[in-house]
Amino acid sequence: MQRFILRRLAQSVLLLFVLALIVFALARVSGNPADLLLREDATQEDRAHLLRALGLDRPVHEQLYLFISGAVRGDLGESIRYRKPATEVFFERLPNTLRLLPLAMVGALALAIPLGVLAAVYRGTIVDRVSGAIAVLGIATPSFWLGIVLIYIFSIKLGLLPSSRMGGPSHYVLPTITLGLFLVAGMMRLVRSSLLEVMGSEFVKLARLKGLSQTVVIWKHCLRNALIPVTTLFGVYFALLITGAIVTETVFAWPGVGRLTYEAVIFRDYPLLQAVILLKAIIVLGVNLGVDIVYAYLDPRVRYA
Amino acid sequence: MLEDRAIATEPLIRVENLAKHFPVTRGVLIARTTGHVKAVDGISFTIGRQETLGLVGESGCGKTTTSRLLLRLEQPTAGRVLLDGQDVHALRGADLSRYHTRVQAVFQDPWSSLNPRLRVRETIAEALVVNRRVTRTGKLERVEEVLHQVGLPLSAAARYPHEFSGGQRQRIALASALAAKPELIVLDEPVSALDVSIRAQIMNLLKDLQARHQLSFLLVAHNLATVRYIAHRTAVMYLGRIVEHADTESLYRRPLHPYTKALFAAALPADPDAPRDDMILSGEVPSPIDPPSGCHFHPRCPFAMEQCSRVDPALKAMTPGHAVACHLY
Amino acid sequence: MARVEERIDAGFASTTTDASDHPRPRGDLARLPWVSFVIIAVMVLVAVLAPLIAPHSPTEQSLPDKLLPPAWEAGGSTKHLLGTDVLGRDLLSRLFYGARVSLIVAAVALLAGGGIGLIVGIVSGYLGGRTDSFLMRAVDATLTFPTILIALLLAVSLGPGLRTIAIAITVLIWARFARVVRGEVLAVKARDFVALARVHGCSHLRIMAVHIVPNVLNTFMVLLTLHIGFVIIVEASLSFLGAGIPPPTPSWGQMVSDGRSHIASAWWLSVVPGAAIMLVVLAFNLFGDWLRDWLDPRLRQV
Amino acid sequence: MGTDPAVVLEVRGLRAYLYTRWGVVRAVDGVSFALREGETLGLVGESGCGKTMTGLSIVRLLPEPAGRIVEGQVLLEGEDLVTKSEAEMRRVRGRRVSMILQDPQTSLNPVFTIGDQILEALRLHHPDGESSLAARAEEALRRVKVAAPEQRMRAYPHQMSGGMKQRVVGAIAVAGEPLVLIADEPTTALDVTIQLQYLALLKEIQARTRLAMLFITHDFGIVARMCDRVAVMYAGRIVETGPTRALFRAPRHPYTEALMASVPRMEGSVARLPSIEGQPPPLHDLPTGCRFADRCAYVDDRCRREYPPTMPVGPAHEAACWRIEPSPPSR
Repeated sequence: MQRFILRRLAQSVLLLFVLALIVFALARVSGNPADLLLREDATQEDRAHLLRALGLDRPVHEQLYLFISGAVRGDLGESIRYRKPATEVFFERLPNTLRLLPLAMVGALALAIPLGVLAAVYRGTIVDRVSGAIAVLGIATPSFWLGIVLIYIFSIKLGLLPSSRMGGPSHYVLPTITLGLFLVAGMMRLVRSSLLEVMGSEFVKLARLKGLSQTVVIWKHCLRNALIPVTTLFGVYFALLITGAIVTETVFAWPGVGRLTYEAVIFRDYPLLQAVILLKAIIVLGVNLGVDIVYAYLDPRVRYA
Repeated sequence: MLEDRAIATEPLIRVENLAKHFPVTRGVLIARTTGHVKAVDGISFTIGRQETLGLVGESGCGKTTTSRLLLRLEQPTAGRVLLDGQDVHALRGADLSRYHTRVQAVFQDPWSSLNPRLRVRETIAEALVVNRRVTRTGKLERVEEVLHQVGLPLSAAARYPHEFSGGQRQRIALASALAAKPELIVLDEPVSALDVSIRAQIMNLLKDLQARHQLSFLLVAHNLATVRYIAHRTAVMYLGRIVEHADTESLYRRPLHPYTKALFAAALPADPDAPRDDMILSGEVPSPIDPPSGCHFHPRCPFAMEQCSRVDPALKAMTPGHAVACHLY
Repeated sequence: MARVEERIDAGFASTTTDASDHPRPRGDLARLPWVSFVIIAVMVLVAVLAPLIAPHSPTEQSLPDKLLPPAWEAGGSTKHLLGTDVLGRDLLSRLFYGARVSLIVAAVALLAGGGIGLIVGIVSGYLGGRTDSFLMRAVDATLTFPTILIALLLAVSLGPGLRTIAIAITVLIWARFARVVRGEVLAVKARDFVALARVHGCSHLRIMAVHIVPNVLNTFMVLLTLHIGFVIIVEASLSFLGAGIPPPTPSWGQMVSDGRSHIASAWWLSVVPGAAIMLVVLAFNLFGDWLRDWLDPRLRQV
Repeated sequence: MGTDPAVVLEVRGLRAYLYTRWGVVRAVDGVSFALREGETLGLVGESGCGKTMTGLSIVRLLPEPAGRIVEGQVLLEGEDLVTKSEAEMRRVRGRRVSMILQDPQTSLNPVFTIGDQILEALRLHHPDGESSLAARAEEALRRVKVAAPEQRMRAYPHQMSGGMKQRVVGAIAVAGEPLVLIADEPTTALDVTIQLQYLALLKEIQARTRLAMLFITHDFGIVARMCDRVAVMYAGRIVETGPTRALFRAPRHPYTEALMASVPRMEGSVARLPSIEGQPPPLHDLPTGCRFADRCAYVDDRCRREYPPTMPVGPAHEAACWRIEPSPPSR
């Protein structure tokens, strides 16, 4: 078990390194990274000064060394827009995102698992069809658009909920729905299909043969097996949420790291963007490591491998 | 082909001390070998022309691996498979191509052995197209010939596998094995996936084809009655080794090895009044990763002696054509 | 006819056979989702014929006509059926031209990403061993990583444009294809006809071309169809974030984004193109679902 | 006949259909038989003849939503199971009727220990204290001859061999001391030497508990060894029923006769096996007359027109064929 965790950890570090290489290389494919950093009205002297300051006049391998060693120390360059270290900007914004993500995740799970179970148990009935329709619509609706429509209906027309920025509990309603909906759709379909698969297996028949009721069989025997694929995909879902947060926070002017990503793109703030990417990668990899551990707990076949 | 026939005394297939050990590895990036599954562990036998050798044993005894070694689907760890005196695993180029026409196979599951995307005629002609230069008409003629031989209508040629039942599919598989006019067909459980009422059809067909086309068969099967019906000689395998090897008649009339006896006793005759000389073995087949010392069978053997756990018994000929590897004899 | 009842005792499912071994259930072709089919056909037609049928130029500005509501709202005119945007450009015409962008990006990205995924999946599954474990590690890494960040990075470093967005979406989807195709290849490889092909003396190339690829093609086609909607949404999202096709070329995502600041006064600017995205994605997804059920019922949700 | 043990299970005119995308599959199409205390009845047939569906119909666990019992009665000690509610059926399953399934590899839940899965069955039947249950579970494992039961309780299914798993399944099946045990090809997935161990074990359990057993199989060897009586099934119907010895000595239905002749024997060699040509009719497209007509050596026009009635041919021996002269059963 410990070896398993250590191996995953080593893989994560390797992955981060590869990612850092990509970030490093992309900054250089389109020319000198200094040009990404300079404002449009910069002079030749400014440019030369910057090159020297950042070590960009040195050979590539030395630049790489500077970049990696800086990254390890937590120095990912200075944001052009905020004129502050990029990591500092990121960590200022992170708590705001962390208030939103768990809400959306828990909400999605709380909705998707019961709906998926119901759809599987009442397969082919109206329950199944309605939840199937919700799933199909949820997947087809672009979340940036959903956010705008929700704002139009609930803030502008009905005036019930605030349309943007942080604040009291009412500020959380629309962003959470926007962020969580497409997750609900995907998860629900997954729960339904994996539950149906498990329900068709022989051990379910055996459990029924013991005299257990359908309800006990589903919640005790099936769900645990059916949730294994959901757990394995938890990491993927988390990555999706991180992605979704960019759009959602942009729509609702939510001052989190998602909105920060958008700003970095809009203002072509390369140092900020690379910091955001690497730091988000660390978070995602950390979550994935946790998922692997939980997975090993759920499935004895992995635990004793 | 002529020079092959010259060595009339040489059996078609000679297997010498054949062994296949699969490494058991741990770790993903840096794999370490922690042991070997001794699937086949030094076996020898021959198959004559127009002869059927039956290979029987329980799951994990190495009979399927043996058949895969003969088909060049596995590389041996040690030993050789000789086809007319030529090492099969050393063949290259044109010789290899000729080998592929001489040795064919029919597998257990007819639902898995036909490519669903190919028409029946393409499946049947595969060995011809790959190994020989054939014209389109030559190919189609041969396909019609073999379809007729396995008792399928000629209209089957243009159809796809999903239009056929299990028994018909097994006939197609057989036609595909026959197309290149082989000398040896390896039959790996050819009827066990079929329905009881279909099995006799296929078994009879196999016997007819053997007589008509001078075929040799290696029959791998767990059903002893099937082997008795088709095979001329039978070898019994246990944990990668041949424990007894004899003419089928002699073996079935008087099995010698305690394992063979137990195996035969466990095969239930379809007769409510058959004598029940039950010899129920205790325990299960041990893991081939770490087989017992000496005679592999000794932990389950009711007649085990002290030397059985130390000394590995060699195959001894008891009567001409009946050999057994057991310290009792 | 192959016999259904040979499998009844096995509970209808067999892991060693695929859909094409079963008789097709009757009447499934008749259940073709006609509505989806029509929506897809209309979108393709509109995209192809945009220069002919668009009532105005999509980029022509006319400030006097700015922010006109759609024809059915008060103050709307039949000259601009869906109204105009803040620069007075005709929304309907922009919608038509936007369909082009969506389809071109989807086609390019699916061809590239799907193609790479297909090749990686086949090579990985067929060769197995270290090649397989290395490639699959790369696939897992790509799948668990929020790849859209890489797309944004590309947009900033390479500059936005069709090429950037095609590369970005390729990076985003190849792994999904590779993983599913590899799984299929493994399943096909385990079947006896592949071993028999080796017994027949087929070369590796022939085994792949004749015995493996045709048997994973159905799955691949289904996968391709199921991803069209996904790619359209990703393209729209990237455009929305300012990392898509740069203006003035109209794209649906960018239109939603542009209309966002006028949502209170001109709701149609955002709502209409967004609805178009949803409708089209819905149509493609339903069509893909149908195709999956028809061609490859074993392929569950990916 | 008055001294015969009591009938515990009687199936009368059972029809169970599957409503599939391919059409209505008439898997069980008018099946009747009776099972007495302490008796083993073999239900023999080829795959797809409906024998498994018959077993599942009795415990009312047909595949959902395709399967449905259309007609007939399943009388357990005189009570009809077909009309029982799901809640009532729950009290029947495991306690009065149990079933062993074919594949031990998938019969146990991979995420729970062996102990959990046995305890779960015991808890339903003995709602008393937890401590006595653990002892009972170990005892149940010991009865099916699982070595070191204390340790096996904590093992997961994937850590055991197929034979061991099937023993555990057996322990679960008899945990509630049922009257009837349905064994659906319980040894098909096992090796022959392990199969013999398992069959002996079932016999031993039956001798101890006077269990009535319905043994579903396609293997005449197992029938000869295990069963007191045999029912032969073909394309959804029972074509012949009789005492094992009588049926083996003198099969009366052409299908039984031909099938038994086509099975190769361990004892004595034959030059050529008589084989049955053709294949069974598809269950979703059955002929109106006798279902074996197309493959039968004695077929005539009436066979193709009308399904033959079941007629007695000897003591407790009956068959459905037009060639049988209607005569009163000899007493």
